[in-house]
Amino acid sequence: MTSTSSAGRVPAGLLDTEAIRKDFPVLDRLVHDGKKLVYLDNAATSQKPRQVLDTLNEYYERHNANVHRGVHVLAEEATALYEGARDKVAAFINAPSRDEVIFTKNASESLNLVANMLGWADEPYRVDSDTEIVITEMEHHSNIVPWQLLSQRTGAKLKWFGLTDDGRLDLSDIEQIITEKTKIVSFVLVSNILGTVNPVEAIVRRAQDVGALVLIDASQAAPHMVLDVQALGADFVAFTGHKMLGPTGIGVLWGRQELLEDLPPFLGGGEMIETVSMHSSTYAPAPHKFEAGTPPIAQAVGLGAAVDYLSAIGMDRIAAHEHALTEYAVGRLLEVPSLRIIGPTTAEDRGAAISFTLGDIHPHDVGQVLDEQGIAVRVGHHCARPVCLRYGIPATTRASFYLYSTPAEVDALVEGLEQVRNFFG
Amino acid sequence: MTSTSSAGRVPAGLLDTEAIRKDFPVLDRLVHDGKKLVYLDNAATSQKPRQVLDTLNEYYERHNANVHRGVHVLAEEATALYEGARDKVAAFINAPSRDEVIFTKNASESLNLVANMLGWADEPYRVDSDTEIVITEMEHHSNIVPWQLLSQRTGAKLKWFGLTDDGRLDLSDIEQIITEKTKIVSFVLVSNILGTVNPVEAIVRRAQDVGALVLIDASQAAPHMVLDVQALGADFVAFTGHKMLGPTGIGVLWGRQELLEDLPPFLGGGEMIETVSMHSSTYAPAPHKFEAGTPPIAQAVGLGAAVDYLSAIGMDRIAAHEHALTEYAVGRLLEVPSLRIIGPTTAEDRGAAISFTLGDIHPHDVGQVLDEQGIAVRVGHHCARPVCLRYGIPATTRASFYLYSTPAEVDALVEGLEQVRNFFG
Amino acid sequence: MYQEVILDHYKHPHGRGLRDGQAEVHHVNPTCGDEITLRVRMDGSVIGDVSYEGQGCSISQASASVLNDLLVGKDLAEAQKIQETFLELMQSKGRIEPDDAMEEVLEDAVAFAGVSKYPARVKCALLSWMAWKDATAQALSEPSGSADASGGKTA
Amino acid sequence: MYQEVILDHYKHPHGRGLRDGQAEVHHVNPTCGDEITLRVRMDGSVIGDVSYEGQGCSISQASASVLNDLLVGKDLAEAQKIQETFLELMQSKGRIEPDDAMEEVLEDAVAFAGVSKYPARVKCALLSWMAWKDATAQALSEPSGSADASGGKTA
Ligand SMILES: Cc1ncc(COP(=O)(O)O)c(C=O)c1O
Ligand SMILES: Cc1ncc(COP(=O)(O)O)c(C=O)c1O
Repeated sequence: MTSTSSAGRVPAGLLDTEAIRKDFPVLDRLVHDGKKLVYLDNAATSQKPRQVLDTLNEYYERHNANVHRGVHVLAEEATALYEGARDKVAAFINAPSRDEVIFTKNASESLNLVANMLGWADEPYRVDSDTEIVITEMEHHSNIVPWQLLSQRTGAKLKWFGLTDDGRLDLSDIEQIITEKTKIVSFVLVSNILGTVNPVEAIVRRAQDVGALVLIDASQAAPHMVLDVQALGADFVAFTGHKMLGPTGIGVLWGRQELLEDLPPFLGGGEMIETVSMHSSTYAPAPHKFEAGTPPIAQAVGLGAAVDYLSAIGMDRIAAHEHALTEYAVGRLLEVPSLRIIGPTTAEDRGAAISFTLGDIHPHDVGQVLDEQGIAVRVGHHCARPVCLRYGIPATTRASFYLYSTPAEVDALVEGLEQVRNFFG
Repeated sequence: MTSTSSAGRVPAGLLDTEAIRKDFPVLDRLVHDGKKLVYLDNAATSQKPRQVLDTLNEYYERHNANVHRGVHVLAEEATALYEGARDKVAAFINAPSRDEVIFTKNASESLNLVANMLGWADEPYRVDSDTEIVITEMEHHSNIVPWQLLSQRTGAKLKWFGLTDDGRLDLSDIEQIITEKTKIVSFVLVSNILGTVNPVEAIVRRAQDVGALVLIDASQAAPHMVLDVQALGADFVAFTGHKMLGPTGIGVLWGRQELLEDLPPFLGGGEMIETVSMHSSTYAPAPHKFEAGTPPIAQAVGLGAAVDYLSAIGMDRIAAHEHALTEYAVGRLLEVPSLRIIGPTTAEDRGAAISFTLGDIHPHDVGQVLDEQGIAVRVGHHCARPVCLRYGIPATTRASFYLYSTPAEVDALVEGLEQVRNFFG
Repeated sequence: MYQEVILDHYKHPHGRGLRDGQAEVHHVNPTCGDEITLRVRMDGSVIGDVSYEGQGCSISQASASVLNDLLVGKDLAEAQKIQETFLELMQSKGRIEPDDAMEEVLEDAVAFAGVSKYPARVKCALLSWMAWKDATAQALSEPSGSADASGGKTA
Repeated sequence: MYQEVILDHYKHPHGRGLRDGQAEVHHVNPTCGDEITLRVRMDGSVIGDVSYEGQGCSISQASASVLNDLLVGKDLAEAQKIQETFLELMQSKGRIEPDDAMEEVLEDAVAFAGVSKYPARVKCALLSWMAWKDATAQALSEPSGSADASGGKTA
């Protein structure tokens, strides 16, 4: 970890990781008898800075109360903090209105929410047996299974874009896939397994031409780049707090206001109503209409602190850091004999998650031997099994970086892989 | 707060609140220019002991990782902590199997989960237009709206038990309400507005006679009394973490294993699958089948710590404390001129939430003037508007107690109400 | 926040009761159950009468009484200006200290400045004002009275 | 956790390949994609053969090889005892230090004791053993082979 890169190229555009790492207590963790933790599992979940943890503590130690209905000090404060977090998230994604930001428990709930809304919607949004749903072969299971369920339950046809050999979407048949029958196109902005950054504009344009709604899964984008929902041109954008320095238990769904007004609610209960009688109920306006029950209050407040932290550094600078690091990592990994990157092999249109295979050594074994050296990577199908099927592999090893990742950690990974090869060679 | 009770009766069976209160940082909070906080809004949400906050911090500072799929140290630790929390909750409610404990985001999600499962289920569980759903007039909106939605979407008929004048369920027509057509009976164990503890056995027996499933909303029971799901005899039990010293963002659904096996999933996504292809997917066994996406990991771990804290004191002792305090509070409140308790006016079969009206002074004004004295109560319909309609009142003021509440706080409330009366008299 | 003026209006509301009007609306504050039924009678461009019935807290009741005082007899444009000023004050989160100019416009209604610090109560104070705005719009758009509320994207 | 014995079995698996049998099962470890297809041939009450094909990590592959070594030729009752002992060891979370008696029963399989400390890998080690248990149950219940899997409450 202390040696300079053996490859000798120190990438430009890096952040001051020495300063940043001081904010993340877990990065000092020693594992396996004193080995320093090298945390390269950021696509699974990020670590949390002191600032987020302090915010959580302060919430619980001073302001904790249920929101929205209280006239006492704590309830007013908790409500102001919770709704203030909504303002922060709205600003972070450049939402036209704060009321378009819905807090969920994770990205999976956000994606399911849209699928369910469309199943129960009236025309023109209703998904039924005469209509089609479009996804891609590189989706996370959380953007596949909800649509399979919706398709089974409504009779709508599920279609998808395939993948090219170099890990990109194959849009050559876009006119056949997105048609007049398509009601919704849902796709990932940055793949969590391949790292691919997808061409939003081409897909959105075609969807708009046929009058289909667009849902973008930005779970791997929101933590790593400037996310501007207006620039994306989509109708819904989903992401998750725990991957962007926030607590677990909080996700976001952004949706265009007029859609949120028109579409039916998902979960029913306290907070999401206007008035209830035993015979019928009316619903509060969005976002509350979609937030049944006591929301993840502390978690939203914590996500607000995470967004503050990210913004203070600057999402463009974070993206530049990760781009430089990814370029460096791709270069170094390709030097490792028998290593095959699954996904784009350059840093262009690519996020900071790099999946690979190492000869025929099973990823479980790769991961385990790396772990013994303190290096945390993820192994398996990364909740994107169709991608593994597509490339004819059972699983991959994935290293994924974040704003606190360093070239030295890349070097540690490469050295660790040498040890794996020696061990199983 | 320092004076002894002006009523002169110090209730027996109280806990050592002086020691307990030291664990709750927020209880030292001063509000409105130095007034000591008197927190009587526990039915809305409870405060959190230091032990729970420490557990959250330790999770984030040392063990944070995504669960279930990692081979690295942090992932193993996070998984062990998360699944360990499931063991703790299972033991706390005497579940026959840990696999019957599903983590959700709150009680509302738990209740909606069951309603949705039954809508998509096969026979014999399927709710459709030939069948009936039974609830009660004292349900929280979170146990009303999901069933209204299910009824609208399936055509099933929604029926309910009414209330007696003294705030109890009117079961006189139980044979007409729960019939051979009933598929599900869902009711609250302890009302959050009336405080009523409902007669589980009579309802469960009748439901079982006709082959209906039973769902119990134990949101106001789990924090306050021994909750034994086997003794209850229900098929599902829902509750929420934030009311029982746990973090926000975590709820529980317990369900009988064979039902969880037979019933369809709710949210689709990562974690809940066995295998996914683009064409079809199979689902993991319960509880994972019902836990799509990254779960509220830290929050589950925090709930585990809350359950440890409660168990160390003993749920029977907590129940005794609250019973004594409620008895004292009911007595003292009834001394206040023009105060009318909405709900049972004795402490028998009664929880520690007491709703009342004060002449024709609007609850908002009552709450506000109390707040100025540092006393936090809740005002409004408490997400149980049908109860307000039933008793012909727009809203109530509700004081609710917990293990750290004291007779001196009851006295402060009573004195505060005197000031309210002077002010608006 | 309970200024003497507010308590006075609460205990002795002005103009309470339902009288003739061209439009009637019913507004509810869902978080607390406060309700108001409010009628507007326009005499040309002048507010002829604002009559109301309702239940609610001192703030919502006093605010309706103050509204009646302030708006009845005023020209529509002036009334709208008063309404906007009151809205601005209520949304100020306690940050506006009413000056003489504002006091000139709002009269008794400046007593609500303190309420703006309590977000949960702001809705109470605004209930009758929002109802008045709504009813006035309806009265003016008579006989059609139905704005296009559909909107949305056609597939 | 990678004992020499485990690596040996991984690199030179015993009895790999699919041969005749009365029952075949296909088991998958959903969290990592390890797969095994396994056949059992019973010669009366003796395990005649356990043949298998699969893909997976060193632990799951080595474990299948060890299983083949240990169970083939054994009487069913004895094989079941071995399976249970192995299961117990693997579920011990590293708390069982295999003694001589256990080593007598498990032979090479005691090398997996270290694996039991890694919950994510326990499933790998057990994959073939669970498949064997399943296949054996099927082989014995031939020709019906279908246990009642419906269950549940009738309304
Ligand atoms: C009786 C009852 N049921 C359900 C709920 C809903 O719980 P949550 O808001 O945590 O979903 C509550 C609390 O708000 C409650 O008191
Ligand atoms: C691309 C993508 N979509 C969706 C998800 C689901 O997020 P969560 O597990 O927080 O619901 C993830 C992460 O697991 C992801 O990487």
